[in-house]
Amino acid sequence: AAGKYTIGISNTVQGNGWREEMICAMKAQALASGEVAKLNIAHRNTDAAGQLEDIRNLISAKVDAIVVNPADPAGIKAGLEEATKAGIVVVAVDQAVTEPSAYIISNNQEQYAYLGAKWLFQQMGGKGEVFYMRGAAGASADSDRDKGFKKALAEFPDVKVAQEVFTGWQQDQAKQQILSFLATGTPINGIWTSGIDNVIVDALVEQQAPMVPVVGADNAGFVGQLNTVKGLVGAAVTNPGSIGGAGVTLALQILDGKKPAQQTVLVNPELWENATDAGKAKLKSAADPSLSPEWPVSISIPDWTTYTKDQIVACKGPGE
Amino acid sequence: MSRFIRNQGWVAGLFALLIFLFVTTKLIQPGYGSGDFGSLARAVLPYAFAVAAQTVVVIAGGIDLSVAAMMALTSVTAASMMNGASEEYALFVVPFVLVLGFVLGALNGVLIVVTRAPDIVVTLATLFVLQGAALLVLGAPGGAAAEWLKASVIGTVPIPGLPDWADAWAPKALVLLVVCLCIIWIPLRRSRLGLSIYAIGSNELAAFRSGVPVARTRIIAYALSGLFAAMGGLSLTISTGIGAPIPGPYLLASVAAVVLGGVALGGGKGGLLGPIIAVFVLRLVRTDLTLLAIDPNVTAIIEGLIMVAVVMFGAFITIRGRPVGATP
Amino acid sequence: MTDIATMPQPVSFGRRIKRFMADRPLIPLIILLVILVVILQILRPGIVNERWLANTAKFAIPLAILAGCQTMTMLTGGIDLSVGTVATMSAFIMATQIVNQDPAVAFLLAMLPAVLIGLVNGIGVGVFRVHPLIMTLGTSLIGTGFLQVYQRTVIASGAKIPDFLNWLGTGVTYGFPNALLLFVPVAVLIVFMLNRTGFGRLLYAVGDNERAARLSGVRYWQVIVALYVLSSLLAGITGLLYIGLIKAPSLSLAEPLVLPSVAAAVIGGTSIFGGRGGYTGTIIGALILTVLTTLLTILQMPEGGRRILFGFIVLFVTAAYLRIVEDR
Amino acid sequence: MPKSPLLDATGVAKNYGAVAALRNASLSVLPGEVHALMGANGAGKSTLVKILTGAINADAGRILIRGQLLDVRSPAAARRAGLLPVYQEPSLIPDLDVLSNLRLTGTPVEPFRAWVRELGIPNLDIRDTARDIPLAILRVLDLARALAVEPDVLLLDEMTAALPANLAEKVLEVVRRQGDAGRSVIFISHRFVEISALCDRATVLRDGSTVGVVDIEPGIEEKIVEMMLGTRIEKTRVAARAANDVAVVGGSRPRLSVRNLQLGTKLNDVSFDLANGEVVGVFALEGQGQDELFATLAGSIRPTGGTIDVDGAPVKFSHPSDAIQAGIAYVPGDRTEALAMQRSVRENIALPFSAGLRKWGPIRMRREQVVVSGAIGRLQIDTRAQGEVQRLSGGNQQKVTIARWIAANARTILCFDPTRGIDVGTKQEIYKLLRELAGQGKSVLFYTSEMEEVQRVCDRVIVIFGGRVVDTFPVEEADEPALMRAAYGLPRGARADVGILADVRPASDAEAAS
Ligand SMILES: Nc1ncnc2c1ncn2[C@@H]1O[C@H](COP(=O)(O)OP(=O)(O)OP(=O)(O)O)[C@@H](O)[C@H]1O
Ligand SMILES: Nc1ncnc2c1ncn2[C@@H]1O[C@H](COP(=O)(O)OP(=O)(O)OP(=O)(O)O)[C@@H](O)[C@H]1O
Ligand SMILES: [Mg+2]
Ligand SMILES: [Mg+2]
Repeated sequence: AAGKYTIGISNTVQGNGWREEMICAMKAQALASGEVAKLNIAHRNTDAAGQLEDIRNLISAKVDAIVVNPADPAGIKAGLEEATKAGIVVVAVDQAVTEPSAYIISNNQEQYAYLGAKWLFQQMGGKGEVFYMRGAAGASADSDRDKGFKKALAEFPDVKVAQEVFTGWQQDQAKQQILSFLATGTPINGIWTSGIDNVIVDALVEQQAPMVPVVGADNAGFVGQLNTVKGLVGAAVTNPGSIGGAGVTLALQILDGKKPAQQTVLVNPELWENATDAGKAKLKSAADPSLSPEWPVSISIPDWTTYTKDQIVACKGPGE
Repeated sequence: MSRFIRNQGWVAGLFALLIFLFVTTKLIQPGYGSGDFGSLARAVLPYAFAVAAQTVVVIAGGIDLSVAAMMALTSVTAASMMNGASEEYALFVVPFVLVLGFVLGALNGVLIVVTRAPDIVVTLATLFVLQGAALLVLGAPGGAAAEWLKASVIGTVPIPGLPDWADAWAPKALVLLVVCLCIIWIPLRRSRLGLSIYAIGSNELAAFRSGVPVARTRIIAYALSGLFAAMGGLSLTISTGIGAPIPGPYLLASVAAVVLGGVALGGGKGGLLGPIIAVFVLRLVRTDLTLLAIDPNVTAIIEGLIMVAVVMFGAFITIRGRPVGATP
Repeated sequence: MTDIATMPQPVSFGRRIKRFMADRPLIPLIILLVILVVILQILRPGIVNERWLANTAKFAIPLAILAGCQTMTMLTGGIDLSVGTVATMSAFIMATQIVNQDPAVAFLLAMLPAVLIGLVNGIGVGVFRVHPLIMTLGTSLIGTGFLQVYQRTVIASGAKIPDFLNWLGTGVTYGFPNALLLFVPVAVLIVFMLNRTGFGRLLYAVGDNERAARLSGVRYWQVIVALYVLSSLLAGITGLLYIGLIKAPSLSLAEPLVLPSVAAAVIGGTSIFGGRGGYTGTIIGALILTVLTTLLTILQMPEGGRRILFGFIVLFVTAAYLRIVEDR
Repeated sequence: MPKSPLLDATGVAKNYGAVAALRNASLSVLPGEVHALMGANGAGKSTLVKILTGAINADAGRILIRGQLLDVRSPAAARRAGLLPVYQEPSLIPDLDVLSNLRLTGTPVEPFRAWVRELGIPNLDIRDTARDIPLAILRVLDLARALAVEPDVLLLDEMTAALPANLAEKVLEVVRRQGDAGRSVIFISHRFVEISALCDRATVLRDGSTVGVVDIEPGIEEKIVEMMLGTRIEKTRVAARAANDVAVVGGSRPRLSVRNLQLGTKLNDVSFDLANGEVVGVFALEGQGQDELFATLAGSIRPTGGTIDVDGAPVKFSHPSDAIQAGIAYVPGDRTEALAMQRSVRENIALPFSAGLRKWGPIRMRREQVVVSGAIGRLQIDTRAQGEVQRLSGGNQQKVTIARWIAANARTILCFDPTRGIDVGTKQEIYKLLRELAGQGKSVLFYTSEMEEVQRVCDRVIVIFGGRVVDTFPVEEADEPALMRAAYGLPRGARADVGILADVRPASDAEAAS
């Protein structure tokens, strides 16, 4: 490739659609920018300590910039600091980090939960029981979202949490949980999910349970369901995996000497619902049945990514 | 001499592999130096403690599935205790957490002895219990670590009488690891207790008949495992500055390193040195894969292949090296 | 020489019951299961209905089949940690290949990695004598790597769940899940195989005393290779069933089933050291775990508390079962 | 005036589920006495030893040591009370070297070494791992370890069963001196020669109860047997046939023909024939290559040279299944090597039926049942605890290993010390069985550590020394002095100069040996 930079990438969750899309967006953006000679990707399942190891290895590999999806905002501070000291540009995507020298381009997780929950509670008429299906217990993204959910809940005093479960962001676990819950016969008025959404709709359909409003993420499968499943009212809150591509863009800008005005850029989520005609139209245009159902449909972020759909789907980086 | 080769041959081979990997690393990245070695030592730290924890119980004929969960619990406990506390308070936190690990480990042993259920079930159950406890201590990653603790793994140790360039290759993390392991392992290995641990792993009935207090020995083995795991948990808190309630990938890694290190799953055989070298090998392979910028999806394949290939090779030479006339 | 000890002792009622249960280890296990169901019904009156039963069966079936893989491999003193990866691979390949391929071709392609991984496992364990835990862990890493590489080639083509699998996975006929149509024959076959075929006998014999089996003319590697291929095939079929149930092909679809499958086999009375156990117990073990998961889902308590409770119940169930079955 | 007993156990009972291993056993041992504990297989001898030494806990019973009530709850407690056992199975930790094994039990090293030398093992390396040491030596080390701490009561459970004659002799000598030194020994053995040479009194167990205590005196043997078995048994001398009969039965071709067999340094140039209908004995001291010879013929090890012909056709075995295919079955001396201990008697016996790939399918249960129960009946296996072989007594386990090949109808059986640890009654049965098999045209290669067995069953004897066949005797000439001389590698006709072997019976002055 013609580029001049080597960019290191560190990610600590493997095997879920969102993270795979993020990696592909990074590759596609690196390729589309034409500025990157090589990507050096550390992509595996590990914890903050493991991510520190990866970051230090990337420092040893003498990359020019590191784009990192942090396992924890505070836990990798030492590694990021060392990277900056070594003259490496550090960009955190998806979540913030506490290291002040790092640049951050992040989805706003608290806002993500707040937006969806608020819409859901409005749909429920401001009262009733909600089934609260969280992510993985102990994960920082989950606790951020919990803050947003609780904030919305506080605004609707008549909405009660019927049941709170942790899906571990696992499809099978979530499905078993919803089925068990449905079998109890407890009436509910809405379901909030942390992105494990299409199996929930499946379960409602299979069990011929009364359809209640469901909030999920903009995963291709769920967006498709919002368009096609009869009687389903719901909303998809965007949480683009393509934020990874944006992170690469930001890193390249800094390397080229175009520092952004602020250290932190927040990409705010949008909410697409099928309760109104305008919302329906938006969902229709967003739907993309050709994508893997686990992939978020928002495969690009305006102003931040320049690759084409073919490029991200091909999932090839420079030199591949 | 031949006995040395029989007993230590595997460890020596592993060490040769490690040296080979260092040479390879230097070839891949000519700039690889003492600072990078320090990084390696820090990366090794939690794995090494996890593997030490696993080694003790495997030698005693058991297996501890709760190692990683124990590390998570001790890590969040330490991190939440030190959160907002004074630097001196950490002087109390460290021994407290170590004792906590020791006691919880002993509890594993007691449960195994009392319920008579297989080790694998009991520690699977305690895996959930410890994970749950970790979540109760800290619902999300957080907490803090004392600055002096964080500093204790950064930089190098000036060793009197050694030139500076040599000191640079003695990172604090490595020295800390060696000291912590040796303080426990060497006296243990020389004691009757150590022999008893090997004995119950080798043949429990024979050990019992030789007058070994089997139950007590098993409990102590698990307690030591808990202690090592607590060290691992502390090392996590020290290196990240936080505690995370979700266990890291230390369980399977510890089992893999134990086997790579020449400790028989089944008990009675092997030592601590082999597994520790195995941890270095595995971490260094990871470094090399990153330095080479190998496609991340392929790295999983390579790591799996290396694991299988090394163990197969070991099995192969034992099959070949069997003296003529021995019944297989 | 008259003494009370020589007279036929009156056997107490409690002892008689205990002995009765010890001879039929399934009964206490079923009783434990029923107790759990009763607790569930007390906590949430009305939950135990036809629909709940069907759902429980649906989720217990894939777990029970994978636990069957563990049972068979554990009988020989092994374990198969690659079942999760194998099931995931076949599910993912099926869902992605069905888009452009004939169903029969897609099916064959989906089962191909299962056969390969089983074969490699079998050769590693049976010929090279690699410890099964390491061997299957290694192949599962390798398999995951390949799956990720494969995944990148099919991002554009999307995925589809074949209607038949959908019907099998989620369908219910007269209140009975259709999955039973697959499971009942499989279970009968496994039980028959273990008890009434030469191959089944050999699994027990090899696990109990490999040398004795060898002296009786058994070729270890044949048994082991056949076993791991069979285990992998079952895992592959489970993957197809599971994708029909979950309907979301992900790269970690069946991984969460691995530890529970081991637990189900162990709770069901199969020894991880080989030579002892059977499949009927395993099935109940899988049901117990599934019911337990439900129980914990509907309990209103912090996640940490739930996990702690889960751990303790697993421990209690296993210990209670052992106590009842052991005639000591 | 009668001395007061050192150890006095009464009313000991132990149940395993439905099986009563001991009902009402009592045992009283005087200071300085060598006391035999006798009983048929499964009578409960080992169980009693385990109870006395804290390895298992009794359901009922009272144990007095020097008149004091003692509750031996663990092996460690028994040690403190001065009771030290040598169990029927080796007790060294397999993965530790001998020295560590000594440290583990707190055994002083120098006395141990002295005893080991005394017991006829001059060059033991105490850095050797126990796993690598042959079974017979391990047994001796167990004994030396017990002796080294100078226990008040030494309990020896079939100590000599797995020993070759030379080692057994040393053991007996040492044990007898224990009695002289004022220490008591409880001695379990199925060999009357040993009992009469060694013991002062005997306690006899039958079905878990003590049925009598007798003084050992000439002629008491019959009475003990009667008490042990409850009935009188015929002690017949099984008639071996003359060598020329064999040739008639077997035709001209030998069943098994071994020529110049070579295996590393263990076997040099071993040649012999085994005809159809013939029982050939193999006699050797410990470690002369007999283990390797049997393992080679059984297909367990590949020879490094030489040929094996079966029915005149050359064969090469690369796996025991090849040997089995050729109709050659191997019964190892160590039953733990041959049995799946957690499986039933039936499965153990039927195991070879499923071995081949072709036999992996459904089992014909009824046919199997018939064949298996035939074999069980033929060896009179006590099947009360048949659900798991490990619950059978040692002797009954041994029978299962033979029954397997009776059921499989093997044409040639390689028996490696098959009567090890088997009671007199059963021994007779086995001798008869082997002769019967020979009568049906089958052939048997029979290694034994007991010389008198040679004369009871064999047609011919080959003697192995240093991995070579040093002599072959027709049975008539195989008297014990001749065998022993050959076993030490001394040529025939050189008898005058070897005083050591004037009489192999330990009863006579073995002291003259040194
Ligand atoms: N763990 C056990 N479970 C069930 N039954 C047992 C167990 N151990 C021993 N028995 C039974 O107890 C009886 C006595 O066994 P023991 O081993 O004491 O016999 P023994 O007199 O030593 O016989 P041998 O001369 O054959 O060694 C036997 O019937 C045996 O089957
Ligand atoms: N499954 C079985 N159940 C009961 N007895 C059996 C079984 N299989 C074999 N036998 C018995 O074992 C003996 C040897 O049979 P086996 O089938 O091993 O002989 P074989 O010479 O190998 O025959 P083939 O070459 O036809 O397989 C026969 O006496 C037979 O009755
Ligand atoms: Mg016995
Ligand atoms: Mg015996």
